[in-house]
Amino acid sequence: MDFASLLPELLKGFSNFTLGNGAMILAALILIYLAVFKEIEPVLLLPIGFGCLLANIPLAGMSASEGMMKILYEAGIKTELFPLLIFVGVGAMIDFSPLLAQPQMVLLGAAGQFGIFGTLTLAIALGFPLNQAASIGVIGAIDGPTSIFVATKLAPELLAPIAVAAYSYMSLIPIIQPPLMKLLTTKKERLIKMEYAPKPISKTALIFFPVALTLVVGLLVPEATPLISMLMLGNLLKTAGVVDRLSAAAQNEIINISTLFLGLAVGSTMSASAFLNLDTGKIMLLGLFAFALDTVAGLLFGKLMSFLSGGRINPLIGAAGISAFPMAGRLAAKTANDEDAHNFILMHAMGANTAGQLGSVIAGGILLSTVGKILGI
Amino acid sequence: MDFASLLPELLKGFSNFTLGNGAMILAALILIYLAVFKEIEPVLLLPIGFGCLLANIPLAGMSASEGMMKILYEAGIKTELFPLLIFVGVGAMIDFSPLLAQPQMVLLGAAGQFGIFGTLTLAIALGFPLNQAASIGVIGAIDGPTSIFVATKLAPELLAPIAVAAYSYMSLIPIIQPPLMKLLTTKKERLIKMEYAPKPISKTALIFFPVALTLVVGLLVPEATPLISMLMLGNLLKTAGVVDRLSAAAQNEIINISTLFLGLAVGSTMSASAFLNLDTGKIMLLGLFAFALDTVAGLLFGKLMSFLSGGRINPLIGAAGISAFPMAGRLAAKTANDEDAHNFILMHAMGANTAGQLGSVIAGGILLSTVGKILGI
Amino acid sequence: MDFASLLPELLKGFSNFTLGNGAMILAALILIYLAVFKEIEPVLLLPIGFGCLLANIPLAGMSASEGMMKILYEAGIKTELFPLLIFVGVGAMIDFSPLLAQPQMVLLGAAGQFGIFGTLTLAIALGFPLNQAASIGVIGAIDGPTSIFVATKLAPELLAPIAVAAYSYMSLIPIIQPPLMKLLTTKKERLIKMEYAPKPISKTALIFFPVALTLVVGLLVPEATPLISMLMLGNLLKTAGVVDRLSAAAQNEIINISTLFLGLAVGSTMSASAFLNLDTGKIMLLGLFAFALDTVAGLLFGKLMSFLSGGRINPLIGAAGISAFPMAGRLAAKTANDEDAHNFILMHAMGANTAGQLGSVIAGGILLSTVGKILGI
Amino acid sequence: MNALLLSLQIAALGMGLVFGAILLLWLMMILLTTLTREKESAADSAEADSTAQADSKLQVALLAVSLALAEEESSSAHPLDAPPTAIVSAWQLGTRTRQMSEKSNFRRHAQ
Amino acid sequence: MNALLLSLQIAALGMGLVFGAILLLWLMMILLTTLTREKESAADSAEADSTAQADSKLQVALLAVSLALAEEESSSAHPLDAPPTAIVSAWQLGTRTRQMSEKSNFRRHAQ
Amino acid sequence: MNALLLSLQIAALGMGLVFGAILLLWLMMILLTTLTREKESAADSAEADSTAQADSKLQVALLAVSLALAEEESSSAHPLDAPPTAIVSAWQLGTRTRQMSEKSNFRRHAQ
Ligand code: NA
Ligand code: NA
Ligand code: NA
Repeated sequence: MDFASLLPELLKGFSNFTLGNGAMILAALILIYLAVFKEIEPVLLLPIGFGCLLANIPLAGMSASEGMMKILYEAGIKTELFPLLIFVGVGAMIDFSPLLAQPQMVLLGAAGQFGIFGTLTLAIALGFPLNQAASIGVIGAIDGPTSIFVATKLAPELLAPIAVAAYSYMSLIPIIQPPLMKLLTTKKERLIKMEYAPKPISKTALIFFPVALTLVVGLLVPEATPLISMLMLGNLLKTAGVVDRLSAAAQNEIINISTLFLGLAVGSTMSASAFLNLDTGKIMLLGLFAFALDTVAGLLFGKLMSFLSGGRINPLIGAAGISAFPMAGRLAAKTANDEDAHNFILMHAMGANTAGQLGSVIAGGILLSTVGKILGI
Repeated sequence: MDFASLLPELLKGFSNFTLGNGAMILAALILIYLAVFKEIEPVLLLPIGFGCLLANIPLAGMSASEGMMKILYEAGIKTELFPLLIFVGVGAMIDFSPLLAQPQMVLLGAAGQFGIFGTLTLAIALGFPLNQAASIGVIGAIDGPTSIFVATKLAPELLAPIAVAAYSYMSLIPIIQPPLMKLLTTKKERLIKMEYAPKPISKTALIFFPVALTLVVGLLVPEATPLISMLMLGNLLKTAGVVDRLSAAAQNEIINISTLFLGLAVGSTMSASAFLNLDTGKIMLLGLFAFALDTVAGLLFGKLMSFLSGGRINPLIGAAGISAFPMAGRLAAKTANDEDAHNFILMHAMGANTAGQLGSVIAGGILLSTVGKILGI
Repeated sequence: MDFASLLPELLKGFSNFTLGNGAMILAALILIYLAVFKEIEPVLLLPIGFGCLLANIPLAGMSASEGMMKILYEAGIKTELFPLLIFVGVGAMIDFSPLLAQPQMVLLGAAGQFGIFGTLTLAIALGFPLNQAASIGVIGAIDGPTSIFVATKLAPELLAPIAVAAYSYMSLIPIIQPPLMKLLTTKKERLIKMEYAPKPISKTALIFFPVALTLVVGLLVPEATPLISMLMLGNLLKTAGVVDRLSAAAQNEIINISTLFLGLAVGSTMSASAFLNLDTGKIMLLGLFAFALDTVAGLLFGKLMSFLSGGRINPLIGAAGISAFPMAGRLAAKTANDEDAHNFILMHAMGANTAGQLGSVIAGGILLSTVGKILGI
Repeated sequence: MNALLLSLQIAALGMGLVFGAILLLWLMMILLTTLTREKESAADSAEADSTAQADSKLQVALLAVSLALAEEESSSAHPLDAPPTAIVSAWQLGTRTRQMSEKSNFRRHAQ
Repeated sequence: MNALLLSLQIAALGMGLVFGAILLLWLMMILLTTLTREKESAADSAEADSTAQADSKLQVALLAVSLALAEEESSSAHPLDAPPTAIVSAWQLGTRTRQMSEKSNFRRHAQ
Repeated sequence: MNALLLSLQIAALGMGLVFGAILLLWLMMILLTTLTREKESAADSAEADSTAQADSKLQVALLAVSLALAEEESSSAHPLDAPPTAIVSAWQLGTRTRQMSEKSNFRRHAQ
């Protein structure tokens, strides 16, 4: 054995350090900073940032074949387990009664998906191949697990920038949406008050809703079944009222552990070679475009509904149809309330917002189905 | 690419829907209904029903090779991890002091296993092959994890009907047992009061009991070791009193997550082809027979013990020896109390009931050992 | 089928029982006894003892290729997931502010690692091959997950005795250290009071510390990255203050479940053939030597620092640099307090103790790196 | 430009399908609420209706107040801070116990 | 009919083995309780015995009362609702702390 | 004896590297605390300093008292029994809510 050869070995960490590593570590630090000090989706961006840091320490091997991050990736991202388990927890936190009380709000959940397909088209125009363009488009679902699910199936190589874009912009909703709201609605429209005198929703309806929805969506869009069924399973655990243990597990240990591991595993794919290229920049811009287009489409559809209803619907709730549950719903209600301190449209906005959540998952499934068929996967 | 070919693609969910899918979805809805509205073992039947629903949505692929349900099945059912982890949690919830205070009660735990072997014989007579007959017989263990453990080893193709039968009938114990109790015991017998002046059970005994039991059962019936050892591990975590963290984890996150995933995975095996046949009906009937035979044997043995003790033992506690912990124990006590409002035999019944739990696991191991040897597995 | 052949089958548990099994079961009972009645690291020694029990029940097959214990071993030990996940939880429980307030204390964390390399040398002298000697040496890290991580990489065949030695002696710190403290320090030295007027540590420093440490250690010693990064991830989850859910998950379900499974899996490697040999005895003695040498080196370095600082440092805190967090820190403070009821050096001792934790991980990584290079792994 | 054309086709088809599926969902929701409302006993339905309306108005009013308060408070108010963590119930034990004392309970606790 | 005969043999053998194993368990339990009782100090054993008896009678009486109350109450009573969720203790920290201040404690808290 | 020589070399090299790495950590910590201290506003730094000193002295005093009390108490005292279990916060919901009402908060709650 050559003892002297140990010395270069000792500096291997530094000698293998590339400029790319440095840039990515800087990116990781920025993500961690935003997560901790700006509270931008910290539960996801903090683990993503930390995972990115680890992926760029030379020779640490955590993203290599037997590294911990790679193991988490294989166990939970490649199998899609983590986003689906997160959905079980999210489902157990959603209350669908505002939507069931005003079923017509569900239409806004469709309008808020234009961003997906518009962004897909733009991405194609920018030269992305179809599988990547569709994955970029699904940022417009404005729903983390849906974006991750679809991107993993169609273009896993873009998973990291897509996840980062989806979660970052979701946190920036309060900055992205208000200018568009002001631009596209008149003050008079924003002042519209909506009565909330809903049909009483029975417990039975709330229990059967997740089951019926799983069936309907599953038969219409089989590709959406994993996402919608896990969301609805979580919801059923809550509404059933007889399995509090399982509901609590879904809302706590299952979602917390999955979220931590998902973030680390996504972050660990952020190697310099995969992330530091023009595409990442394009994806960030396209993601922003998707958010804006969703909002615009939602607002315009809200205006249409307002017009058709004879001015009884406040078009602001259209902006809540983009998903980004429950943020967008609250923001729409707050914007109306800012305009008139006696205007409360929270229940309507939350109805549109939960509809947006459903619409996002359905659109994700349709995208998978259509693009999968074309690409022959 | 042939864009027109997309349209049939869109209806694929419906065009692949079979009558069998419809029937199984109906079965799933019935299971969910019973779980939620009749509270029949909801923590298991709700996930099983939901898993069944998912397995019968055409092309959803959740039970297919890379589907989430298949992944859960491979990870937790095929490896037997889920029933064993559930046993860790159950063990941490069992109190063996009534049994240790009255060790003779353990005999009732043996008597309550006649149903296993009687049902095996009947199943053979009805034409089932030995591996399936034994799996059906183990419904008579009247203990979910034991039934699932044995069925997975001997006849995984029958797992779903066996699990459904085991858990459904367990919830129906208050309907199945009372008529047999009335039929087989005289009023005079049911009025027998039993003194409860037990030997004091030291903490030390409670701590060594799970260890000693694991050793004794493990040496006598090696095939029962996984089940009995995990049950006893849970119990040791509780009685030790020095690892509250682990005991809490066993009673909460470990059992909750395993139960949810076990139910989903079992339900996801309920495809029409595997479930919709005469055998399923036979299994349901044989399961009921197993429950009845266990109860009858337990009561008759109780009467024998009553006779031998000179009328100092209430034969009703024999019905608690079937396992179905802790339901059967409570039911026996309640039946005696209904007969005479001053008759309290709960501690004796719980002694017999925990004995039944042990007897069930032992009988399951003996069944595996005997049948495994004959079949050469 | 030959029915008579069933009878020998029935006694197979006993007929396959070897003297070695008996001895190992006795060892398992001793471990369980120490864990439960002497409270020696019960969260680890109880599962280890129980796992050892199971591994020595003949034909139970729990450590065999499809047995539960083997599955846990493959899932969490071979992949190193369990020790790393435990470190996430430990990190979330460590407070680095005493160390940041007195950065010079970090030197004691280096001195407390002499035991690792001294023991390695002694193990070589006793005839152990290098990979085993290094694994035995790492008992001197006096940190469970680090020992398990390194031993699994270099000499998995010695995992069980190394883990047992590491955890047992860690619990015996209050017996091992005081005589050495008395021996190596004068009463005058033990009476030294240390003022605690630290620089104020900002939240920002506490948040950036785990990130900066991961980077520095990761670049210097890539092999230490998995351990140090998971420890620091846990710490970051806590100090960030914006991801309480994840921090709680790390401190509860993640660490509890990993600890239980780690213990069982380590215990299940304790077969008679692997454990009952002279090497095990040597390892136990070498482990004790490692603990003593660490303590001696720490105390001597403490005396040096005391001398260099002009008697303003109490050398007792050197004994806290061995790691064994947080036990050794408390013990040093208590020893000083026993000598003079008005002498409080807890904050200084905890600073040295957290430094020892860091030093142990770094030394473990350096060991892996150096020995791995020499052995060509 | 073929790819762009294809993508426009996908967009049109996709949004059409999304709206189609959502319309079916709308239908399903109407069916579901109608069917389950009819299941509520006819006797107290009128009463229930008005109660529910009152309830929902109350709910809105409460929401309004809380929103307003949140607005006036310092920016660190988290009006919806606590997630609805379900309390862990009796589970196996409890369920079977209940099952024993009541044979045919419809649904007991308002979850 | 060969299979049926075999199954009857299995049943006979199986139940015989179950009873055999259970009898051994009985023996083990008697041994265990006897041995551990002898370990209790002889001094207070008489006292302990009577206390324990009184305790267990009290326990039965309490159970009886609770059962009776549960009976009289509406059917929604869950006398055993709360599962015995262990409170999370100090674990690593706590244990080592204790270890430090007491070197040979037998068992401290009645769990 | 070649192996022993090698092991001595490993020991020397290893401890050297450990000390080297630890020295770099020391440097990093000094840098970190210096940099982050400078970031604190200069205005209240003097005040903060003395407060912090008072605080830390108070902390030491409190620790001393608790240690002393623990000493005098029976050996079963666990002064540090409860692990610092974080309370589960609002998470996703809460964060987004806050994000909405305050656009640029630095850090709100002292964790
Ligand atoms: Na959307
Ligand atoms: Na049974
Ligand atoms: Na150390």
